[in-house]
Amino acid sequence: MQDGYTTPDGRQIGPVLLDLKNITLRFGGVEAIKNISFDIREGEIRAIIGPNGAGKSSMLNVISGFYVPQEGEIWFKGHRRGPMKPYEVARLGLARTFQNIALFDGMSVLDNIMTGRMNMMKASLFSQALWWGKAEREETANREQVEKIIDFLEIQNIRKTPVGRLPYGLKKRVELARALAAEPRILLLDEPMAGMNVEEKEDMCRFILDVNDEFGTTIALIEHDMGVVMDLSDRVVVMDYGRKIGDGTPDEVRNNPEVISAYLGVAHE
Amino acid sequence: MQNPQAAEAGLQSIPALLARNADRFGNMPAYREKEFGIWQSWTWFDAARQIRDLALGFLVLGLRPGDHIAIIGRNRPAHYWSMVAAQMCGAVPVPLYQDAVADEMAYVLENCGARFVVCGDQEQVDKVLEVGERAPGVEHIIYTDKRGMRKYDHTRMNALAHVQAEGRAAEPRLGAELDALTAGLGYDDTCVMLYTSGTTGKPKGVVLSNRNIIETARNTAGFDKLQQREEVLAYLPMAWVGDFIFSVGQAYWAGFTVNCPEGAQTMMTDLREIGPTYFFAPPRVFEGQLTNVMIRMEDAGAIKRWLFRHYMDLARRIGPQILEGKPVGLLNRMRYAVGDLLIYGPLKNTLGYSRIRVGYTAGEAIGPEIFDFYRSLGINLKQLYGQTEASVFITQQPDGQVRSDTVGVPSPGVEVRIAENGEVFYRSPGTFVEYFRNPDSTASTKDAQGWVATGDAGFFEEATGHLRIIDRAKDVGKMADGRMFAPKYVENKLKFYPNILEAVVFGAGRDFCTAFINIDLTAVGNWAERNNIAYASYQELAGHPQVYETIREHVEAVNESVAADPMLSGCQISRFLVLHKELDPDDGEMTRTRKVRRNIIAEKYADLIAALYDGRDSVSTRTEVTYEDGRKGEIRATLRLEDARVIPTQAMHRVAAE
Amino acid sequence: MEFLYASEVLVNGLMAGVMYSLVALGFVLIYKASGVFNYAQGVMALFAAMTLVGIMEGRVPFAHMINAAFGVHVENFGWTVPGLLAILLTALVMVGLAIAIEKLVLKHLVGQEPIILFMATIGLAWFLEGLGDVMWGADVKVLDVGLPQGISETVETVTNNWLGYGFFIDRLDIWAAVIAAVLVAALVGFSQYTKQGRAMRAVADDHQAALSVGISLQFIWIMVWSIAGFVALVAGIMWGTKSGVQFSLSLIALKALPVLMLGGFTSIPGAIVGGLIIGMGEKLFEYFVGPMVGGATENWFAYVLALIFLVFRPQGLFGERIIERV
Amino acid sequence: MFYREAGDFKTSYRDDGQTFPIRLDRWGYYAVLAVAFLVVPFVIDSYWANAVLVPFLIYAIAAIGLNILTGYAGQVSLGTGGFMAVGAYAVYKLMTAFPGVPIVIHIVLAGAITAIVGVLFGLPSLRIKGFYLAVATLAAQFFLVWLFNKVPWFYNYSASGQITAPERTILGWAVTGPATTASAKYLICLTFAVVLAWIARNLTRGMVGRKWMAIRDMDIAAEIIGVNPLTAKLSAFAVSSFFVGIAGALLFSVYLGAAEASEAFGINKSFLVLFMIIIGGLGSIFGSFAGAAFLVLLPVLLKNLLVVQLGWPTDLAAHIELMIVGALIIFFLIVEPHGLARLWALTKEKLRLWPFPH
Repeated sequence: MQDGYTTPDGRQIGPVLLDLKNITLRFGGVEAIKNISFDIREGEIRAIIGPNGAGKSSMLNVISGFYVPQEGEIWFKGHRRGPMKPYEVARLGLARTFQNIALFDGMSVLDNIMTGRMNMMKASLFSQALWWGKAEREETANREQVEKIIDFLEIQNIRKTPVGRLPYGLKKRVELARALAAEPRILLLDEPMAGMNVEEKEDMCRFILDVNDEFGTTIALIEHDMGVVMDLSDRVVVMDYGRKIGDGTPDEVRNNPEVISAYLGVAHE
Repeated sequence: MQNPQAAEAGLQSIPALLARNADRFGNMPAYREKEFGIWQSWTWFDAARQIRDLALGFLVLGLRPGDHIAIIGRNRPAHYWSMVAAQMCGAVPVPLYQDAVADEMAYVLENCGARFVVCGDQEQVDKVLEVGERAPGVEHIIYTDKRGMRKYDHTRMNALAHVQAEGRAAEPRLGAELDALTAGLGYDDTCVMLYTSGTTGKPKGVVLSNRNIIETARNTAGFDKLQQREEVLAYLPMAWVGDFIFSVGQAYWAGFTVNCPEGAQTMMTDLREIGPTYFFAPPRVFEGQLTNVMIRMEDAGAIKRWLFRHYMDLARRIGPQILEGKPVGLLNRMRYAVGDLLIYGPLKNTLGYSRIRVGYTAGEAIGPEIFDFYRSLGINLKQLYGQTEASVFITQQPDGQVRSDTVGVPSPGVEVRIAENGEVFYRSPGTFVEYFRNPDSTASTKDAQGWVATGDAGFFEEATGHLRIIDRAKDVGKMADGRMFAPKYVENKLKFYPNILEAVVFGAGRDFCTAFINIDLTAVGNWAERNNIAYASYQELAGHPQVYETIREHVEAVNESVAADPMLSGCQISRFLVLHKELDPDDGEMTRTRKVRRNIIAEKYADLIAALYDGRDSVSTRTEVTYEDGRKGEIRATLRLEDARVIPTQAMHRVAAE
Repeated sequence: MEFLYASEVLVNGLMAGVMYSLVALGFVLIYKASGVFNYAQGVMALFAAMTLVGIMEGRVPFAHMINAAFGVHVENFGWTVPGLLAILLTALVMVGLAIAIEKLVLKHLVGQEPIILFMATIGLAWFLEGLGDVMWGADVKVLDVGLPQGISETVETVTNNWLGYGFFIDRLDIWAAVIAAVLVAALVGFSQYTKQGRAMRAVADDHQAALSVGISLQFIWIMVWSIAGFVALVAGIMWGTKSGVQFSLSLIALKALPVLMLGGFTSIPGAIVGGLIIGMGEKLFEYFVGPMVGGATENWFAYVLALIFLVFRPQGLFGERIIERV
Repeated sequence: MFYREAGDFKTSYRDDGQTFPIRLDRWGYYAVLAVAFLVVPFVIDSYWANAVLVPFLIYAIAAIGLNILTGYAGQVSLGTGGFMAVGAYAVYKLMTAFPGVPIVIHIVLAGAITAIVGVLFGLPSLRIKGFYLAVATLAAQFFLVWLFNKVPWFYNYSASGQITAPERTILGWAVTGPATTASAKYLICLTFAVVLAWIARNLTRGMVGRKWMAIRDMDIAAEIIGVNPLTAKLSAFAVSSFFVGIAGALLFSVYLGAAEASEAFGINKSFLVLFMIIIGGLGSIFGSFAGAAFLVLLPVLLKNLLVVQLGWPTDLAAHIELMIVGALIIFFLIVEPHGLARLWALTKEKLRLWPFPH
């Protein structure tokens, strides 16, 4: 499967987009990630699962450049990614959501989503100060894009509400919208369904699939509850105590003894 | 040719009107739709452009004159465009109810033999696909909203935008052909076909010609002096004739702007943003808004509540007069002006009615206090009486002669006569051509001279010449002494009381009338809480003496107003009971549209009716009920039967004398 | 010889430094216990000193205002209060102040972001400054609780005999340094070895946990603010005696801020070391660089030093490292 | 109550994004502008100019500046006084060095110079946060004031150590110097205030404003989704200081006419402006005006009450003012951390819902 594969539901998956090689991350003495390698392919939905504290979030933070691993290489679109500041990584086309929602509470839903498009807006400070020419054109143009996403995620009626006032489920959706607004090559979702009730989870699933389907966005997501992920993702990486204990299609993973024991282990705790 | 200037202008079809508007009101707004956070707008010129592209696109897809195009979706400019585009190609648009289930849809699609279906979104497409072989005629599906459509097999499917693009490309090739087709449209060619949601039996396709629509539009637009600058909100089902008249007929005739809300759930906010100048809504909408206002005022502070009460009283006294331009004292006018600043203005504003010049309600009877509430605020709300077969308008109320209990005078160009059995007949330029592929029912409804039976019973008031609708003709009966028995009329009067949810009146062939009452659990429940009356169940609350007391007051009040009307005075309620369970569609006691099934109830509760007439003052009964989950159960109850005071009238004396 | 001058300056700086450490300690305690960064500390010192003078001289509180309001002319009760008693009374006043602050301000700001609390203390500072002036009048007051003043001959002679150069060191400074040192030791001891002290640190580490084991936040806060008030009082006495009781006193006391940034807000040893560094640093800088730039560099040296320092070590000398996560 | 929003709909994002989306507000705003420019100048006298309006406008500018930094970008600064001093001394040096150049240009340049200084002292904000930064900015305050006191070049070696504004004119009207009329002072300040407020509004509703707020609300997340903290924070410092600098320049050249660093631009100036935005409302331009108005009027009122009415001594009134202001700050922080702006917003909401409570 060097240049992609075809999913059971007939979607064509492209070549490797992001390749992580032998990543190791330490905090002081603690090894949060132990020599992990896996890849993410163009257009696929890739899941990283594992019990709490398995190092999933750390992994995501490594990908999004917030943590710099002590060892290992990160290859993006066939080029090795040197040490980068998080915002530089974002500009490469990686957008993400956060496990405990990281929206800007002082701003309206609309403004929050607009922040997602900051890298498409290049008007000079001067132009913005006078609200003249480029600044205004950009504002309108990008607003149009954002409105499409708002429509797509069905959050029209809360457009102007300050995010602080929103219920949890909607916040998650707004955060997804903000990430989508960046038109990312890879969309990183950190526990998109954490703390949601059943309907909310179903909605979120639908949106994730739609995103991947409508925009063909590559998606990497973290979840600790196995059920949701399995019918969502094309390939799954399983982590436990910072190690990779499984990698493959949902079925392969499901039948992987090590994975089962890891999850049973959790069940016993 | 009844409409010379229209004829001369060659305005004999909707497309013709479109052309005229595009050239006369070129850069005036024709359509707006709330989408992506703002009101996307199209001038008449843009609209003409869009529609032409779409029409050409249809031709490209092989649409032929005489074909039917079904349109299923919420009110959107694109959908109105598809209808007009279809007409340009000489085809017939057939708007369908978007909430119709696949089976109903299957019947209609099969019946009209539509080759093309325009669907609003994935949901509708799925329904049409589900219909599949049951409507073999369907060749091609065109959808407006691309969402989720990517995966579908597109051999027989296109996005509306693509169709338009195709059309634009085909302009040089097919432009001339299209112009020819459009020019060929005659005044008596079919304009649109609308299916009446038949309460009984299968829906019937009502064929309306350009003449029907344009004449009606012209007359009624003149009647209310509709201008080009009017704003309407198109939110009622496109399959309903009213929407077609308001949002297409009159809109194209007068050239005003049609605004489409973002969706059902945002309708109220959108209404408020647009602030239409010409507005139609069924009574339940006004009722809902009024209740909402009252509830919200409950939580207001004392001062506000006082202001509200004070000025609403004032409005009730002088508001209507001011609205009708009757003389009102200067002092009162000034007080009203203050009220307008403090209460009426803000109220109208929050309801979105600040700019209304003409508002109509129809469909069912509207409660007098609801009606007066809006009138007293200075909103020119009027009633009309109509039906699909008449292209809506049969009668309507002229400015200055508005009352809650009449439906006005015959609309311009409409003749109305009352048959001896009280049934209302009409004849007008708007009278439909025929029921599609259904000559018998056409014949049974419309006679050779073009008179159409409405199926409603009513009479003209001598004094005012206004028509008053009493009831469905078939429900109007005679009492033992031959006086007219019109249950619906009385039931409606009863139902205007918030405490009364439903009422069923009996009396056909009897010598006095009796009634079943259903209390409104929310209203009465509230009242009970406020007077801290404890109750464990609906049944217990319904049986509560104080409840009976209130209901009896209502009944007697109704009796008074009924008595005021010599023709109907016989229908006063002499005895009544409050039912121990809510009438429920699941038990077959009402239709899904919550119309009471009089006969079924009559036989199901025969024992209660008997008791009402044999003078007992209590009766115990057992009733079978169906729960949400479909299980059947039985409830036992002992009901009290109450007498209500009736006002003696001449009629009664006469009867007594005989 | 040059070296000896320098070291004399150094010793003086050291003395001042001890005072800084003392005041800074006041900050650290409050900060650790209540997460409040108390900008009002400086003004508290001023207020304490004013109150002390007021009590000693038996001034009528709010005399100024009373006179204005009722056209009377009251100034003094006509008695004077001996220093120690006055100090005791003032200490009580400061405790009262602490209680008032807890009841009127802190209690209502629980759970606000630190920066809000910080701004609140700035408001507090203004209020206290105004209150002090209204209560005791804005005139520059002379404070003398009987601390020895003037150049200490002993030191001079001793150093002279040893080094052939007599150090000029103010007795007051020596006293101040000693007292401050003792207090510092006492505070450290208190926070390390007494029950309340441990409770205090428990609160600092984790409010919830502290509450759950039944430590009353109110009590802890009142306590630390009282301690801070007491520290302020001592500082007030020292600086008041030295250079009169006036507004500038609050600015001197404010030096504790950069001290903290240097030492790290959460670290007691940090406060002490930071204090000494700043004390010596600004004296030396003034001594060597001051003349070239027109002097009075003490005004800003401490801040600029702390600023530059922070850029390279944001958490300060002894502060815990900040690990950011998402 | 007075709002009639039915029929007030938006057909373009331009309309939707405008500063006053509601028609009534828009009209109100234009009305205020009209009065301010066309009526006030003809009725204003020197008491109103000097005691109320001119200081109000100047402090409003400073408050907007600080609000951009603190309210929008979340970087607390206690160095406002120092930066105002930079503006003042910059404009003084420019006025005296290039008498030919129009004063307006000098004032703007003074702002620019302050911006540069601001960026310099803003650099630490990249490493330190919250009140660490607040205290760090005190360094700017003390150092700058000290600098202008100690280095004679800044005050052109004048014996008094003061700087005094020479007379400069716009279109023949004196706007600085003793000959300046009340209305001239008022008009130039008003013009600057209006233009700068408009600019501030544009910036804060645009992308740069969003970046500032993102940093304020959640700096780490902001960086991860693509905000470059360096440019975001420094731009905030630059713009903020630009405003503050202009305020300082006007304060000295138009209002005071003569100034001495530690007197006019001491640390209490910093706090005064900080209080203005706390009382007025963090993150609100309207709030900046409201706060400025409040703290400019308060002493005037107290003076009238205590000194003029009750005949109390002035210094006592001043001390009481200190107490009141201090107490007010605490009060607002406890009761309404978003200040007058929020109160205004709530009232407006009530009026829009009238007669309904919600």
